[in-house]
Amino acid sequence: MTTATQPTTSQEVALWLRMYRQMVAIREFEGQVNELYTRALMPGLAHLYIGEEAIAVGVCEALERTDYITSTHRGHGHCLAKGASPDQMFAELLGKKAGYCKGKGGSMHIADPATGNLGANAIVCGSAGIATGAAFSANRLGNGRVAVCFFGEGALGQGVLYEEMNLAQLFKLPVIYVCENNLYTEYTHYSECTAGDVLMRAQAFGLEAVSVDGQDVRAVHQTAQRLVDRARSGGGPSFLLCNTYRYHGHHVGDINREYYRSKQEEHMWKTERDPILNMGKWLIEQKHADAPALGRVQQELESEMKKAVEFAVAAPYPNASEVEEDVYA
Amino acid sequence: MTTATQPTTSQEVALWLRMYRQMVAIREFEGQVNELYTRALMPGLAHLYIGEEAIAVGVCEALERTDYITSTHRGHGHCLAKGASPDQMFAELLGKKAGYCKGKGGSMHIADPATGNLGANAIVCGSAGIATGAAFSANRLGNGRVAVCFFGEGALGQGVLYEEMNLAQLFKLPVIYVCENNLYTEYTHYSECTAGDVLMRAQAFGLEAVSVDGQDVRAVHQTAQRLVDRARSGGGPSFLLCNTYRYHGHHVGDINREYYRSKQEEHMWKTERDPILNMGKWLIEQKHADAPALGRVQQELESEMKKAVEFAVAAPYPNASEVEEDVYA
Amino acid sequence: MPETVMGGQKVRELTFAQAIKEALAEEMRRDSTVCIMGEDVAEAGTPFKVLSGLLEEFGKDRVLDTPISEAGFTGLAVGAAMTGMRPVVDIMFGDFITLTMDQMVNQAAKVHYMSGGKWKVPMVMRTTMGATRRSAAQHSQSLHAWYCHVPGLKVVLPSTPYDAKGLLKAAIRDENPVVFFEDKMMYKMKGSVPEGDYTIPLGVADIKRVGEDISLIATSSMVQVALGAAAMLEEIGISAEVVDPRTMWPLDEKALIDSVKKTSRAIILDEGYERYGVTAELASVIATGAFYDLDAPVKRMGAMHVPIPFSPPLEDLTVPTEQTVFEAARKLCGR
Amino acid sequence: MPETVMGGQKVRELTFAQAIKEALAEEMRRDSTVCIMGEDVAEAGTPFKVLSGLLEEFGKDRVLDTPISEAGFTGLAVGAAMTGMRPVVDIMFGDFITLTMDQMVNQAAKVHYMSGGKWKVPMVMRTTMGATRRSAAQHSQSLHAWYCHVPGLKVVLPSTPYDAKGLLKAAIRDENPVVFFEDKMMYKMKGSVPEGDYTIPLGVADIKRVGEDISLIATSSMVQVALGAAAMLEEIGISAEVVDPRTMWPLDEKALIDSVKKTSRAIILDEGYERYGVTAELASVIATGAFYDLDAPVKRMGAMHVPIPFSPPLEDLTVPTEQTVFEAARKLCGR
Ligand SMILES: Cc1ncc(C[n+]2csc(CCOP(=O)(O)OP(=O)(O)O)c2C)c(N)n1
Ligand SMILES: Cc1ncc(C[n+]2csc(CCOP(=O)(O)OP(=O)(O)O)c2C)c(N)n1
Ligand SMILES: [Mg+2]
Ligand SMILES: [Mg+2]
Repeated sequence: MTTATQPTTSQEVALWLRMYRQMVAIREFEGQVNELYTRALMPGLAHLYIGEEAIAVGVCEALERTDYITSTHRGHGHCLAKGASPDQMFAELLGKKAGYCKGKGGSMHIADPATGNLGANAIVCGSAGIATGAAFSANRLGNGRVAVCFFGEGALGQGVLYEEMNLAQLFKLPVIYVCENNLYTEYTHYSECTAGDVLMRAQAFGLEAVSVDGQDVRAVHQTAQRLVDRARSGGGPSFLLCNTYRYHGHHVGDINREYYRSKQEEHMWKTERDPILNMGKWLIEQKHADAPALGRVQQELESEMKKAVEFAVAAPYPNASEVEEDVYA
Repeated sequence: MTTATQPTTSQEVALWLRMYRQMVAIREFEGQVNELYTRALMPGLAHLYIGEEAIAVGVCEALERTDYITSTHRGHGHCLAKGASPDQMFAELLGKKAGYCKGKGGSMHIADPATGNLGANAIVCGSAGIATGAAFSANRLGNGRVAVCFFGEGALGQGVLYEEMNLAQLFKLPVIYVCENNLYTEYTHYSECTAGDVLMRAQAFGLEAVSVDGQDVRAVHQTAQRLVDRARSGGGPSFLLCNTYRYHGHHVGDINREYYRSKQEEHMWKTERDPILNMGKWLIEQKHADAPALGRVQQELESEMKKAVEFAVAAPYPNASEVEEDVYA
Repeated sequence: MPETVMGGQKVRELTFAQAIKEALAEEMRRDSTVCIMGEDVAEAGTPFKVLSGLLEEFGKDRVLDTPISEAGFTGLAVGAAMTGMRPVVDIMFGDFITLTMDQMVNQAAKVHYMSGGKWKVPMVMRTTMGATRRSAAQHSQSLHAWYCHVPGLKVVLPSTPYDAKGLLKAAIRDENPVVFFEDKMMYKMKGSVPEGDYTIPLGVADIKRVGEDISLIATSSMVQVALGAAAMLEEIGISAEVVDPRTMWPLDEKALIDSVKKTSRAIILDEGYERYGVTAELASVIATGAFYDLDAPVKRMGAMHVPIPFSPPLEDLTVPTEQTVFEAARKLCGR
Repeated sequence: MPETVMGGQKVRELTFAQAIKEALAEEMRRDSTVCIMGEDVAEAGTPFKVLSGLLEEFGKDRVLDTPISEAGFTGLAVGAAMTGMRPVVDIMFGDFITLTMDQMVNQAAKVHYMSGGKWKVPMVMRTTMGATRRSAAQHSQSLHAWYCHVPGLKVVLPSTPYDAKGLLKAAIRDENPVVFFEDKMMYKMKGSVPEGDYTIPLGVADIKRVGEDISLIATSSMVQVALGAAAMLEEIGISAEVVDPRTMWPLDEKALIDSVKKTSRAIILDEGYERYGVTAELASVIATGAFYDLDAPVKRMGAMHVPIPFSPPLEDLTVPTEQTVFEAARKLCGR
């Protein structure tokens, strides 16, 4: 990614190590979520981001804290990458009062104004409007912010995406549509749902559209940074297609997957295309880190996540009286 | 259009003369509609097709009677071109029992199973699903039919259009999306509403997409015929962009238009780009007709339309009891 | 505009449309985050010419023509409202709210609650309702009942120019998504409207006419119908009270119930489809709240359960009229 | 599947989900124009596994996976229904009908009327409803009231496997657009279902339990809640009748009114939001139809007027339970 002519700076190294750490954080977080589900401690379901960590991290590292993101049902990675605290996230996942949404939102609706997180959304493509609107505000208020709309490739089926891209381009809004193509929409291969050419779907509305290897965090980051800078400097909306894979089922309960995808396919991605493994290997190769150091990162985060889980498990539920609060502001 | 090497056949000449006649029929029909409005004989409003006749005629002449069309608020031309009778159309416009829809539909909802007309639609882009579904039926039932979806370029703003194109391409359906770009959506220029590239919007979903001079009926017909043949033989959906102009206001009551478009612009289209004038000139040049013959066509149709109006004006309204009929089949 | 003075404020006769525009213009002057977007709202000032002049005063940046993308720009407004703007979206015909249901119901209405009170959505959707315009089934519906059903939304149905101005200003200042339904047939109706600032709180009904024998509880265009029927009833010695809830949610239940407790008879009038609509809720609230005072069942009068027909003689049958309300009231009073 | 014989037909214990699938399979065998489309309906057989096995029997041409385009494939189904097919569309969560409102309301519901009776739309939309699944505000709503409000649509809410099969077959054979709401929490509920063909006419209520003192009029999942409450009430000497309208439109008003005329007290139970919802219509129909027989106001019990919260202890408060219904009934009966 860094071209041969550019010498590596210490900021760059710090960024790479931070991105590595953030990816591990997400993976450890999600590991605990799976545990909570398996141990029947979590109400409902959750959609794990494992395998896709490089996208959230690569993109969010290109953003300021005040910049906006919108997220999806598979949203834990985006939240964490944008700076959310695992304590409050786990508390939310368990429906506890200490959660980001006082337990009212759950896994699919974590939102956090402090980190510019406009909220995860359980309607496929449900936040395209919200992200575009946040970019509209940024533009009108002149506060220099940028909005990123994360969505799975399943959202390409929803017409509202095209309405929003059209509006964003007409109004020259600082919004980046980040499509995470993990090949499946629930239990159906994306090629069954997606005719034509994905990038062209954005280009047709005048957006700059690029695709990137979603398993390579440095590639994601570099491209995202360019599009973010472009948006911030008035260049308008763009579309970033990230090719990726989810290792687990559509949700934690989706265990038997052979009817829609093969174990070999899963194995290949996990062993050959893993964003953390590959980034780790590269860091070691480049001598920016050694294996024990990376191992420590993993251990630290594992124990951090376990503590966060403990906090959440011990935290109290909201009071009954709260059910009717927050309906109206 | 006909290349120099092909000799003109008598069928071709008959087709050209028929298309000329059909365009005149539409214009005379619409002239009467305007009259009815001006004389306060028509309830509500109507959207005139004057200026755009070549599209409905060129496309519908490429269709069989059993093929399907869907139409828009500006739908009289499509109905007529597909074979509707002016009597029943005027009766419908006046809310009379003898109308195509027993007076229940009015100008914006004329429908006629006998001519494959699935109905005009007052929701912008409201019939994209219906047309695609008719193509789906044709495909499943194997009856060889084709469906054409007419819509104004304003419909490009509606996301459902992209959902339907995606579905049509995935299912390889025999449907042709015909976009009539008359430059305005009500009172706003299309460039204010339409980012990017229109043809690419269809190509991005894998459709064959072509544009044609919508004021040249032979060009429209020839291209439409190719796309219809392609659809009928299993080639899948396509998109036909026709560049055109409406001479009148958005509806009959839209008289003062200078705030959104200039008189010069209107004048230019009416004098230089008129589909009937230009086709007439060409027919005379080519010696397929002479001026008096074309004049007779106009006179015949004018008097036919006047008679149809008389029929409709004299026809009775539906009975009060009918208001609750036809809600359920 | 003839002028008088009322409570220190100049009062003019304005049309309903002028009152709406005045409310918007005043709010836009007061608060630079208020903006308007919709189809043909700028140069054209909407097909109903309600917004004419706003573009000239506030410019293209605050009065925005959009593509024909009801879901798209409504969604954009949700996000804009969350992040510092106070957008007002214009949905030309109320029939097109079908296209905005996801943005309004799954997004706008729920953002505040789902985020545990952290994000707010101070936006207004202005749209229209009302039949008898010879516009047929897809341009004549009054679909406000759907939004009334949804927690997180507020729903306003003004019936006079005065109310329209005061309620719209309150709606714009509200911190929640508010849907504001304007009857197309009322745009030219005139009424007294004070100059300058005033708001009408959402959730307070208004007695449009005091009476003793029967309560006509009416929304939007039906308020005028009720007043007309009340005048006819007076001639035969029946004194009708006309109560306008003004906002469907929050709903001033007490005012409705108190009126019926006094009169012991009620007709509910609303231009939406009668079945599973606004009339059902209001009738049910009253049948419960005034249970021991009612002398007859609450009568509901809404739009007939048919798609609105184009043909004028048919269309006129589908909505309550002064005459049909008069007759129903007379019958209910046992005359 | 344990089997018995009932009126000459073999009867098995099937789950609600199996009954739905059986109805679909039988209709698909009977009529080659019946097809199914929706997200993840083919190999996956829906996330609820309701349709598992249909792909194997009927193939990809009749069991179609679609993109995530609720408006798109619903619209496609409208056109297909007009031109010779009988499509059944699957909208995974009832919350997503927000995206289909234009296709269903402005198109499907109106085509027959607007065309003066010339075109028909024989399609079925199957979708889900019901909370308490810890799925939060966008996956827990019961929005059927919206469709009930729309002339031209029929709306079915089955409450048992037996009803589900018979009503779904009737819906598929109906010449009109029918929306069929299945409570997600009932898919695993078992009940007796005859083998082979039978239909239940749309518009006929069913008395699920005969009683004398109070009528519990309940829809969908609330029927089981009502039956549970009725059992509790029996223990304190109150005899409750449980009436299931089964179809919201057409609505069997007579059956509801007759029951309440007999018992003189009524509670309406429905899982949709209580305000401006199904409970309002049914309560209003009864308050009018049984006006002179009611000993107490009709009580409504629906979902609380809040977006459904995720947190289990909060979510459980939002919908009626056997206990809350029991208490309300006891109070209504003055005990
Ligand atoms: C409007 C809507 N339709 C359907 C669903 C059900 N659903 C939830 S996730 C999902 C698949 C999403 O696939 P994709 O967008 O690729 O995201 P991924 O799960 O692969 O990250 C579907 C169909 C939904 N939540 N919203
Ligand atoms: C969903 C919807 N939004 C808005 C309208 C109001 N409207 C009617 S026609 C029209 C403009 C349509 O422009 P275009 O599609 O270009 O067709 P044209 O009138 O130019 O033929 C609009 C906005 C509508 N009928 N339906
Ligand atoms: Mg995916
Ligand atoms: Mg146009």
